Amino acid sequence: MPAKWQRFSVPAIVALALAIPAVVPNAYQMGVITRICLYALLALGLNIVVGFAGLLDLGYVAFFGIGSYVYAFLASPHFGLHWPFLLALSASVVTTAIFGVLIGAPTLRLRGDYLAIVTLGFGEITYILLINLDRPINITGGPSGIVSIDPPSFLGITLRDNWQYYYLILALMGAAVALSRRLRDSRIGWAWQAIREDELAAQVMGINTVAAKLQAFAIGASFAGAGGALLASWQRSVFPDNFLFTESVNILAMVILGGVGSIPGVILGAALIVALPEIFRDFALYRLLAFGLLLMILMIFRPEGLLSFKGPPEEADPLEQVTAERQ
Amino acid sequence: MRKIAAIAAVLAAAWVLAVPVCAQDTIKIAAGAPLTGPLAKQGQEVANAVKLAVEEWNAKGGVLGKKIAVLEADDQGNPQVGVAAAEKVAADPAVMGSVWGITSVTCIPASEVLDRSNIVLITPGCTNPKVTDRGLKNVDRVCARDDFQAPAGAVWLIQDLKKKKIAVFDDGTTGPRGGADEFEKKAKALGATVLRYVIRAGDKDFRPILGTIPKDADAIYASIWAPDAALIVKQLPDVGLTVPVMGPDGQFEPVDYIQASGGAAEGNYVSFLVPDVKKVPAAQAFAKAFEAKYGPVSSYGPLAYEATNILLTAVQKVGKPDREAIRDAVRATKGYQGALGVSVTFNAKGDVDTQNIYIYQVKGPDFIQVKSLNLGS
Amino acid sequence: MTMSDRPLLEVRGLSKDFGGLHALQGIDIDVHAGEIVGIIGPNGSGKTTFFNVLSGIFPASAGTIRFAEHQNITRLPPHRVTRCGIARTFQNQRLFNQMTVLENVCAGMVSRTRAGLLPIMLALPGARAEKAAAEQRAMELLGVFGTRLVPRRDRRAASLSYANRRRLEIARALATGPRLLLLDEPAAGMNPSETRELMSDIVRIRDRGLTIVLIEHDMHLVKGVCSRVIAFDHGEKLTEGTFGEVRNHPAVIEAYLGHRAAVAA
Amino acid sequence: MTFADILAILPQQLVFGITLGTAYGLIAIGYTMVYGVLFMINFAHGDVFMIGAYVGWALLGMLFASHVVPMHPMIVLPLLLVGAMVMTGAIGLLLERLAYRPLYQRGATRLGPLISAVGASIFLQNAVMLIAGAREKVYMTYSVFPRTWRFAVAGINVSVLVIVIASIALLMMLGLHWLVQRTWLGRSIRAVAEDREMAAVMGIDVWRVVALTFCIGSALGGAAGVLIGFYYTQINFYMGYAAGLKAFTAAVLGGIGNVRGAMLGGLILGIVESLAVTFINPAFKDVIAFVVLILVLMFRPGGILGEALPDWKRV
Repeated sequence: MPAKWQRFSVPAIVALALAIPAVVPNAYQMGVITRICLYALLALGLNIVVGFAGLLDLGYVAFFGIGSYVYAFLASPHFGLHWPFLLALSASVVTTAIFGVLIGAPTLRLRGDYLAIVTLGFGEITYILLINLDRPINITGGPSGIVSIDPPSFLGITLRDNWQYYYLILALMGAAVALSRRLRDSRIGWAWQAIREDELAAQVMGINTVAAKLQAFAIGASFAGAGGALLASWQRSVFPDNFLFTESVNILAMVILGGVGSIPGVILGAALIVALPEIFRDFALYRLLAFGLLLMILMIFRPEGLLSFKGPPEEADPLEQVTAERQ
Repeated sequence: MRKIAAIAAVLAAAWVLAVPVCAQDTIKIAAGAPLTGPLAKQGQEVANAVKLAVEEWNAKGGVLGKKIAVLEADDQGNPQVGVAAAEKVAADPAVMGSVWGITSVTCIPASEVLDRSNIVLITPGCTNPKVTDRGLKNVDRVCARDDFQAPAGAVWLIQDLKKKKIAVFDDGTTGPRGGADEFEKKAKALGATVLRYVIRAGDKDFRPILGTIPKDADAIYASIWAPDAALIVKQLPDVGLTVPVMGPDGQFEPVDYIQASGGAAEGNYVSFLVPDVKKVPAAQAFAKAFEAKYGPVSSYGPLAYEATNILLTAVQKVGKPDREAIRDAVRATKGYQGALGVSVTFNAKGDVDTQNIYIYQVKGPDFIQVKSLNLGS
Repeated sequence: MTMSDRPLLEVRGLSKDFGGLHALQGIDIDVHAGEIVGIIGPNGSGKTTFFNVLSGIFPASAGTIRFAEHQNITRLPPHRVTRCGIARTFQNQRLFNQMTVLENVCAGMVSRTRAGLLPIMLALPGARAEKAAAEQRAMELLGVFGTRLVPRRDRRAASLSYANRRRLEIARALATGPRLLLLDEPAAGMNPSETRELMSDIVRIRDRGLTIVLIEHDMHLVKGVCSRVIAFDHGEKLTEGTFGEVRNHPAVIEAYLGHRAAVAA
Repeated sequence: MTFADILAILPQQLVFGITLGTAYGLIAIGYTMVYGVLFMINFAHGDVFMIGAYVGWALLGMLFASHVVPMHPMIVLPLLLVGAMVMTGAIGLLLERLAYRPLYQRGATRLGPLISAVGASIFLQNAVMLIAGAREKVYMTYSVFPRTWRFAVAGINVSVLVIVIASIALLMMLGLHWLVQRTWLGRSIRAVAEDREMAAVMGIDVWRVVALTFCIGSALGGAAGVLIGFYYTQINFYMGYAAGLKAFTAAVLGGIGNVRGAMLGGLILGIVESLAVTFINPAFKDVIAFVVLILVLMFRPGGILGEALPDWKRV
């Protein structure tokens, strides 16, 4: 892309995103697009943990669930609380960030795949607690979940239609993109990426890996918290079954499919993972079969993800070339 | 990379602009159910029963002078998928109503979506009270609710069979948990002792849990699906328990329960929402037609068939493709005489006023109806 | 010796055991500010282990390490050691391969910057200014190697040539703002002309006010830049002195060439 | 329940737990083997196990219908095991060829094969659902192992089937141990696990060894499918997920890459679950199983027996 076009690309994408509800003919497709944005928000959060900091988290859905339930607790007849939308959303974000640290802390010593199984365990634990904490005191509503959750409303406007949710979720997703970029290109992002590339070298470069990992868990979790609050207010009900392990795998697939660590890649991944099953919907029985096959094929032909960036090879001067070959 | 982005953009545009092609001379009925996944079998019976009813209407010339088509909506028993499926249904202007089973957890969010488009949803098998208790105008239910069905089980075990100490199981999902809760409430009111157990759907070895049931328990109420119930009755001998097991409608499955248990289910009880089609003269035609096309009726087929007929009758009564009017006409159904020999009248919430529960006992390869209970108003 | 002459680095009785293996035994070393000290010795003589213990990767089994204003840094974790002012490179290059050249250097600057999560997320002026300053300083450090690294600032580290990766590792270590720089075989794999360039780079870095300890097998380099040489063998310090003294020390010759050669000499 | 009641049922509960744990351990062996060599969580392994169970079910049905073969375990079991192992071994080879090798050869990171394996898992599940139908399949366990084949030792009820499963699990473990430690193939596997490039330099056909590892691991998974099919008596196309999750947990608990660790991890997991059910609350058995895993890993980050991985993989 010529450089002079480059600076128009961001406004162009924003304009396009804003125009979507005017172009898209029906509520179903609007709903799918809104869901893509919601999952992009979640995937951006997981991208911070997996893509930036290189911590393989298979229980990310736990934070999504905690965020949803916190919102549901604070804005539904369940406890008779009806906090304003923004306040309840903030509470979800803060709570999940705290849980991110709580879950991250015991896993800091663990290496890649051990971390994966332990986070997976936390995901399962969260799911089981959501189901079973309806007695002796009814906290979570059990498997029936919490219903009649308040829709978002600001300044006296209550959101009901898919296109309204689309703008709300798009705004938060946009914020997530901006935050991801700022963090990636900051001292914290440098620390995360250094840990991902070589944890020991990162320590020797003076990076406090414990603090950096906890920050990654907290930020990643808080994105999921925001996503959870949005899901609860959009679906107007939450159930433990919203937060199964397969959901974690889906979100991870979004991150990896698009290209680990690449922000546009993650959004593309979310679009594919949400939209593909919808496109295959007409094939009913064969839909999941085709989805699984497609995941495999995509990985075979683009193992680094669709939008992964690989820099050009070094144009070494001849002298260096000889040296390199001698090694 | 740019090429991929371009291809993606073109595909996305094509998908977004692909307005559903709707021939104006059809009316569509959505059949929502888990057509894939663990509950696919029961879900497909719902869809098949809807198709059968629609074919019969079409054979008689359709409705409003138009042919009727069935739009299958697979919710996979998963709330999010259910929402997406419902959105797709709502987006099709030809859809005039839906028959949606069988899991409450998908039915509830799906009904919220359909409500925004005034599409009526009649459920043949979602028994959770919350399905209708939310006061939505578009949700009606042709089957009995968990808070009637499970108490009927308690009445049967405690009053008829004189059981005193009952182990109650659920599998940690919405419907079964709700049923177990209702059973516990009623059983305690009737003076029995209740012990609660939770199994994990997907587990296969329940012996460790069964082993903790006290040996003086004299019955089990298993608010779980047929395959899990079959496992439990097969594993009971391993822990030395011989007590009758009773369960709700989810166990009304000749193959997945009786046959799968290999004889271990003999003598057990199941409550169901549909009377024995063999015993209802009015249902014979349906049972034969269904069996000829899709195999024996084994679960919610009759109620899905009934729901479809109620829906199409309402469409005919309204006389025009007006979703809102059809929704209200369904709710106004009074004294509808369907294929099951029971008259259907919806109350203000959308529940049938006759909360009919039928108790069956396993005898050989079949369920034999041993009692019918009407706990409705 | 007055207080001001106190060594920058003071190692006393440093030992490191791995199970039964004595990788380091009773090492005593002083390094004074402004020195370039070379450590030589055959493979397996404990040189790299010494660096690993110094930089906190392995905890010492016995002994003390004091640094700068006589702080005891013996038990500090690696990142704290670095923050005290000791930076290092690795024998087998441990760059952050998927990060760009500039980002690699910036990663070394993390401990020297302050901005917290919120200021970064809100892009507050303080955080932005700090980041700009960090990047400017990183460019300046790339400039230490003339035009070798500066034009390649946006390349992935993995795509660099061997010599440039060695240079980048030094630049990254400098970014942590050290007073003492530990270089583990900086010339390994370089051709003679690159080694000559490296020697002048090392002297130039010393002239910026740093103290350098380097492990090296290339005697040409050791002779050319080191003001003092320490020889290791079997985890013990054999001797120390000028290059000439150490090279002619019988124990060193024996360690390198074996017993018979030493007798013959 | 009083404490005396609990004590009275405890021995029997432990037996149930050990049996459950043997099942987990059986599946975990295949996981741990593939992981030890390739350093890859083979998410599809649970589904390979499921396919083994289906193959066994289909063969059992055919044997039963043929009326030729007497339904004796000594005849039926070997036939079923061989059939399932051949089939799943072939699937393992295919998986390696299609979903793992191309990715590795194109220089994928460790996450790529993970997603590819998830894709394979979804594909296999749905393929089985389309071929065999969504309904649960019933193993005719009691036609092969009659219900009366059980005995009581000191009040504990044990069935012959359980003894058979445990013995075969033990045999499989010993066989694998022998294979890895004593044979040419085992030495090659260890060499590839240690250092793939060095193994290639030493003249080992690395990809053949990787393929064989996949094949053997999958065949063991298939055998586990048959045995556990008999024990569970009912199978379905999505059973691989829950079983695979537990098996992977068991493998990590015992120390991944370590065959004895997988078996031990399985046993501990099974016993923990049955004790949790007995003493605490059945609803929280999985919570407690995972809490135990997390606690073990916090204090022994390499699992109970320690991981059998080469140094470079541990960093």
